[in-house]
Amino acid sequence: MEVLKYSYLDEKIDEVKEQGFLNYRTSELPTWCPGCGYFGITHAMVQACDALGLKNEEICVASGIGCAGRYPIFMKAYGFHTVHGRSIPIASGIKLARQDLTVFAVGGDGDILGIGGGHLPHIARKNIDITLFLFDNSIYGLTKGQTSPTTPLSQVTNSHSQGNPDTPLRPVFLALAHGASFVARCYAGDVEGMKNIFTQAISHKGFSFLHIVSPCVTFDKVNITWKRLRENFRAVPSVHDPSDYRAAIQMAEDPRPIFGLFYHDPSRQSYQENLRGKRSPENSKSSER
Amino acid sequence: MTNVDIVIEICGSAGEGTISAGEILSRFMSSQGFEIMSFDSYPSEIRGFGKCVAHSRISNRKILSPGKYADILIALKDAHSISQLPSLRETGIVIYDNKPPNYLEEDKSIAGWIEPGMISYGVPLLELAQKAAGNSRGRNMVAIGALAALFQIDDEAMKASIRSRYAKKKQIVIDSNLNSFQEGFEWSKKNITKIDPYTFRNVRLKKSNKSRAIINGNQAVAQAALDSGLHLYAGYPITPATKIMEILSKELPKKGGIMIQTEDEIAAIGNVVGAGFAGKRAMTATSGPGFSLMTELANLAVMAEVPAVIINSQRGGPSTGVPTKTEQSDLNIALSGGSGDSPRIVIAPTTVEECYLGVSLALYLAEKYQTLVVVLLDFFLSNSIRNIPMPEPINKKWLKGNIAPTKTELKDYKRFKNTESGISPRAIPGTPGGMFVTTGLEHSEQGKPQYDRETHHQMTRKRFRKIQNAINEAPKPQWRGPKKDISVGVIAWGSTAGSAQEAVIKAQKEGIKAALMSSMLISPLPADSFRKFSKACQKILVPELNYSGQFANYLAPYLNRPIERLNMVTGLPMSAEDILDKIREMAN
Amino acid sequence: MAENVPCQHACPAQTNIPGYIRCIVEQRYGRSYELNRMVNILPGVLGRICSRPCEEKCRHGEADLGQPVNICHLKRAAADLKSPWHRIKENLYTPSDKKVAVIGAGPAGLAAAYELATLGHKVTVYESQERPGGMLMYGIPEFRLPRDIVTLEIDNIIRLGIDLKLGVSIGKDLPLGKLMKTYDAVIAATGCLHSFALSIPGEDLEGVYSGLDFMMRINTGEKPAIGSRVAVIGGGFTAIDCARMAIRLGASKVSVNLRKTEEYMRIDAHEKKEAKFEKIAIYGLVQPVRIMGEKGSVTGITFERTRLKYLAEPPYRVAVPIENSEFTIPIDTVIVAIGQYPVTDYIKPKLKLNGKRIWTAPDTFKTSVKGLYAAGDCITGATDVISAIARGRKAALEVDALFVKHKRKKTMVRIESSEQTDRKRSDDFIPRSQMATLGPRRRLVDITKEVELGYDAIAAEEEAKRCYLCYLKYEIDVNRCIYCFACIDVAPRDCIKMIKDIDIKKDGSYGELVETGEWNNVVAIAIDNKRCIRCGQCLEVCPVQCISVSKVELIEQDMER
Amino acid sequence: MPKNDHYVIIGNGPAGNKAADRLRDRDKEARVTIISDEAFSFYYRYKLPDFIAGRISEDALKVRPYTIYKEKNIRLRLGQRVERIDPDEKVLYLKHMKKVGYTKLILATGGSPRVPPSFIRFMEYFTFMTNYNDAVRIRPELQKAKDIIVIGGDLISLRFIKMLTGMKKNIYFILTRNCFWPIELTSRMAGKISSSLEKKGIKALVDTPIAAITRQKNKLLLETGDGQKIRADMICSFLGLKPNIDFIVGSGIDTEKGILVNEYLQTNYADIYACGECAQIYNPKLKDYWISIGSENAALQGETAALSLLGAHKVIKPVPKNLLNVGGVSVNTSWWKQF
Repeated sequence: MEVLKYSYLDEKIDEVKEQGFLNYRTSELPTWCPGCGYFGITHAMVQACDALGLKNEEICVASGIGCAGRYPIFMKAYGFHTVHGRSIPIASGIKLARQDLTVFAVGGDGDILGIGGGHLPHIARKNIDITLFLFDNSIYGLTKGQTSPTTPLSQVTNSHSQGNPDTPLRPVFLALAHGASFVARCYAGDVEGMKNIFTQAISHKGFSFLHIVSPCVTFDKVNITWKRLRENFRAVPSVHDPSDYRAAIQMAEDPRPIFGLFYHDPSRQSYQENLRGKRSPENSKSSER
Repeated sequence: MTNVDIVIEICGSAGEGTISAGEILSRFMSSQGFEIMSFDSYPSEIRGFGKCVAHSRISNRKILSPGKYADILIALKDAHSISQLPSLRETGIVIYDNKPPNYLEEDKSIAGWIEPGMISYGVPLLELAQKAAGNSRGRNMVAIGALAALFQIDDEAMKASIRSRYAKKKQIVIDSNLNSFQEGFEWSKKNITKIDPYTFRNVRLKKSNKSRAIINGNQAVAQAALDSGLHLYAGYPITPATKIMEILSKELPKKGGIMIQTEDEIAAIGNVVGAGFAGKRAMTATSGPGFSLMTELANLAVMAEVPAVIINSQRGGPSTGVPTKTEQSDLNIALSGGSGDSPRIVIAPTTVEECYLGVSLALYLAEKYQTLVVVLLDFFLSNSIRNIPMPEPINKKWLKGNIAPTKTELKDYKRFKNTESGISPRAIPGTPGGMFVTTGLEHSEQGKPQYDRETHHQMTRKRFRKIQNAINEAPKPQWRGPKKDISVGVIAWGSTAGSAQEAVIKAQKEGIKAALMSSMLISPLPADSFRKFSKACQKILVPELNYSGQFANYLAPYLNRPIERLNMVTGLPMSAEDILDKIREMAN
Repeated sequence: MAENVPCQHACPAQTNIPGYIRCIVEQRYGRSYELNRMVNILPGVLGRICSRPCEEKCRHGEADLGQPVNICHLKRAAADLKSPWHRIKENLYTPSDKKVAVIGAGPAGLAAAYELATLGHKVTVYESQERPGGMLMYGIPEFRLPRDIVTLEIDNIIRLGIDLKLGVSIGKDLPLGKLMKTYDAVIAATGCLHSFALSIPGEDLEGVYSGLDFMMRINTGEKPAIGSRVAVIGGGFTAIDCARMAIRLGASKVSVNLRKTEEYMRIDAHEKKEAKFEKIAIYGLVQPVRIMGEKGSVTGITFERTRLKYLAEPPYRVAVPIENSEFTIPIDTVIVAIGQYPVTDYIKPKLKLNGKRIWTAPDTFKTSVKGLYAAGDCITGATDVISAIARGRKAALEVDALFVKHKRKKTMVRIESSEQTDRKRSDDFIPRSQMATLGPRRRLVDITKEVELGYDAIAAEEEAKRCYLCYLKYEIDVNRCIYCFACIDVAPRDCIKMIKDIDIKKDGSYGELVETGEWNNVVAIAIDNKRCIRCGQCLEVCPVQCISVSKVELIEQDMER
Repeated sequence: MPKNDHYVIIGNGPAGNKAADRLRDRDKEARVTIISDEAFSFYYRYKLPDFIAGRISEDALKVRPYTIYKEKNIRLRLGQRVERIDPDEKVLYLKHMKKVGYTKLILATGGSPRVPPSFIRFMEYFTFMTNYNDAVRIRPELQKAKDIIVIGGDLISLRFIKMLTGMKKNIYFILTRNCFWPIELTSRMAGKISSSLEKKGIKALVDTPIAAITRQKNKLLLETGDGQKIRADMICSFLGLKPNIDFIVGSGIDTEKGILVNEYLQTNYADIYACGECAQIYNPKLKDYWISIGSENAALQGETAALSLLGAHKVIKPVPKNLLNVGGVSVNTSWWKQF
């Protein structure tokens, strides 16, 4: 009888070991609810780091509070689990202090769009070279299911038992409006796609905004669920030109979950470049807006 | 040769150049070899009708306090000046515009309020300004010119000073200012008969002033930051700290640093904490309302053991309060603002010199002790221009404070190792093998969130313990006056210390055995020194510019004795006279 | 594979157990029967008397998982419930000119004959008894195995053109040498017909029977005389059969006496339960010392107490008598059923033996005599029917390989992807359905009446639904997995693991999954198919649908050369 | 001995408690833990009938208060069931997915109600009363019941009957000789018992086989082998106890009827001991394996096991015959011979 057991797994294990993304994890097991989309995001992030060959010690991750805020604890890098809503300023501080570091800001929807919402326009217009991972599960998870800035209208939550009365924010639209130079939306279940976008985002010189849609498996069983995301998932059309701002805006207005790279302006100078005296309005498309 | 000690106040509306006139005067006088102490008080409105007062004390001897009463009041705006009159000495001099464009009612003209014993000189400020430059803007220069004429100030030297002040401006600006000055000077010389005793002529001055700097507290702060290797300044404009940002905006990039103006104070401290985490020196400056916003992230710096320096130039509070008045009412929030048991180092310079020293110390202590350092200035100290000796070069040790982990320590790296001193070696991002997570959650030695009672207890102790050693690194508290049998011991902090010193000296002259104790380092408190002082005193007085006696309250448990308080919240610096009165009262 | 489908691996014939159980759920009883028949020519028989090594290994019987599936009962259900017009499916090969003789029409011999016949060879079976079936016909009591079932299934074998010569005893009626010359190959499947004796004083007394002898006498229509107090010595199937038969023959007190303890009895729990139900006492830690008698018949038996002794190499326990611990109990009949050994004296010249058993070269079934093969109990000692069938079949394939010069069949693994899990989690909580049995009194009324009454379609389906279908292999696609633990969270037991590696054993096969709790070592989240109970929960919750199900079956394929 | 020794005792009965006390007396440092799947404290089992009758309170059942365990520093894990023993790894697996390690283990699991194979098919109709939980459960049922059938013949059943007569119940007693496990009553003894019971107005049937039991409305109908039909509200089974060894079989610890131990009460593992009703001891003097019943024996064995465990190598001896007068018949409660 032929031995057939884990041969598939065995190959995969070797493959995974070769890939080396494990080097970007800490020994701590993530504490998110099983099935949480954040696992997917995390997985794609370490894979992107691996793909780019980043050195652990040269990665700094600043996060806020909330489920997403726990992220740095699970990533082998210099991590800073900060206070609610402030991952962007802290990440910018790190980047401003240390041009040589790769800096991630990580936060949830409440973190980045709610309490820390004021920082988003400014990081976008300043174009400081950090990568912002917005883990958007459209709910306040760690405080047990209250309405967040992206909770769909009329969804029943623990803070709005009669349904959410607030119109949700549109993060991608916002980022585009604020002038972010790299804007993408990802789907937490699509590791390959995320990895691809993350790699581009991290390489982008300037602020990259990554809106990552993830279900909250514990507090939203109705609206943004794995099943619904899987079924409605649409990729950005292949004909879309990421440098086309107007097309990006149009897509961002589309209520359907479109995932992919919306907008990328590689020519825009980062804050640091601007500081270095390369200020020239002609170079920047954003000045047109 | 005579001695001089003259307080000049220029009072006008915002936008009339009141402050710049005061500045020009102070700088010039300082450059002439006078000791100066000047500060401005201005409204939060930029234009319009807010009252501005440029206050300068000019003397050939050491100045310890701004002086309670003005000797000379230049009234650029009558309405404001009337309200400023109470601060004029009974025998003071008022220079006013005697040809305003409109007729003023009796009670709306300063001249109508001048008390008997005061001297008033009317100068057609507006008319002369318009004559000199075609507009009203030069009124301040006209007034300065008049001043120079009246009190025998070297006009040529002053013109040179004005020229250099506006050196970077267009020629027309320089010319209009100079012309205005000239008009005022000449008109006054020609038309006014001097009947007062004040003069700046024939004053005994120190030989050389070359190694001296004429700076205010904010400038001292900025300079200290530049000299201490500041890499990042993040700030949001707020009176009275904005000046620091403005200076650093210009100077920091030259040194390879970055000044970033953020969207709010939260982002500012965020940037600072981020940069601190990244291993660079960073600071922000703000005032009470901004500091309130910062407390959360300031607390994070404490918990996460990240260096961060906040300069808080205090103003009247609470809330937006009195933005352009001085007060010492942020002590409580500086000491313990934020949630939880949040130990931090608090430094309160008492003079402009100490502003320089204090900030360089702050940056060092923050880096070494990996925590939040708050430098408490106040409106007065920030804006008080002093002529100070060039500061000593910063202690080299202070330029490099971080204790990096050794290779052995990196093998099993515990970022928050509970060492004997409480200081854990800190790996800077980029250090291979030193990866760690720091968090605002209570954490284990490795930095992993951990909430058990033992950890929280030990880590809280560690955070308190580690800053204790700062007492030995900061300058010793100053004890001025007799060492024993003190009848009234004054303990003062921040800018009030100068006035207190003056008061104590005056009291001693009156035969009262008074002494002063002040410390730049407020937290951790050099309690031993204070206790020693307290033991030598029959009575203890703590004068401070707040209503609740924050420092006295802070001190009370350390001294464990009754403390007399002198609390004033007038928006003005504490004057020596006020303290002296209290000392007298207590001595009897 | 072995650990993935433990029942199939435990089965000496490697019956596709999940496969045929699944067919029962689908009510395809005929298909179910045929799946059995591929490797086991007597499903109806085995469905009654199999020793059920599979059930011991059934994953459903693992700790915390309840009781094993009644695999054997289901086998019988398939045989019982299939259509009477059921079509038998045979894979027939081109006829050859080779002739093979099989000695013995017991399970091993029949299996070998059947296999050779389908492969196209001319087969003659010599049987010394009057009826074919060997122990099925003569050893096993009828209340466990109705004879019509045996006859029917044997007929199905003989129908293939097998020449069955009954009443011919090789060595006595026909010398082996002649057979060897006439046939291209001879397979000896003569079983174990000699009983071991206790070798203690008193064994020759009247009222002392050997177990096999006792059963054969009954099955040939005799009624051996027994007293009211019967002591059976030994703990195997024969011992229990004898004990149960003794009860039926009117004994009032029957005990089964073991040297070790019940734990070490080599029978399945079901038999033990039935025996106890029939009030048969099982005594452990006793060893007979002598049989007492008066006037030539048994009056009592003296035992001594034993204790268990642990032997390290191989890890095993033996019973050691305790000194001075003899005691005697009064007894009328003693049945000694401590094992059997084969008859080999018909073979001349003498064969190489393995103890009392025929020696065969490993895995080839070749004896030391050229052209003579041996299979079944005569090479292994008395075992069970399913083992005998498996060995008979393998021996036949060896013989075939001799003719064809290569192996014609090979075992392959077929992997089919499957969309569904074919089962619900709630099925895991169905209790094991007991098979209805005759009441105790009716058992005594007609002693040949089958005790077990079989399953009806509903009971069979319920029981079949319990099967975890271990042939389904659940696998997580590492490339698509997001390591979210959702599957681990819903797992019914520790079947899904965060692993850092797989042990690779010395022989190159895969060992245990190496678990880790350190995130930076979690190479993969993997389903441990050894622990997996195929409940399908993980499949349901996986957010990225990276869990696949595939059906892994062992199939026999023709080997092309 | 290292200070981190952990002595674990499974079973909170007389044997377990005695063993725990003794271990604690002799070794002040070690951890001593009693694990019991019963949630109730150590109690007098023989008082259960009185408790069911409502004559005594719950507190009167208790042998000793919980505070004693604290004083003695004995960890009491109640309501926790040991599922599996791994004697090689020295780990116990508890039902609630917990592992407990030990350095020495004493098994004092006692017995559980025994149902002879011939009665298994009637099990669903039987009510058992062997532990506190059973007692609490049947207490209200029993208050309501009028006609009660008692099957068995062990000591506690006689006490139970005594209790029932006090409650003015209609009692049928089916004395089943071979159920006084592990020995059989002789017919003389059985006869004596039944006659003494009948004097008290109890209908006693000796060795009557049961043909069928069926449920009819609220009543249970019992048909005997000789055609009698008895209607009852409850059928209480007292068919003796069998050692609680189900979770031990297959672990590597030798068992037969009970846990096989030597005269030091040591199992085939040097660090595992067994005592009380679950232990099957070979006694050279009696030339046989024995299983004891009764709390006195259990306590004695508990003590012996503890001492042996601590290295004293104390040999267990049969206690002097302890005769109980039950219904006029002397019954030996010390050592029951197996056959």
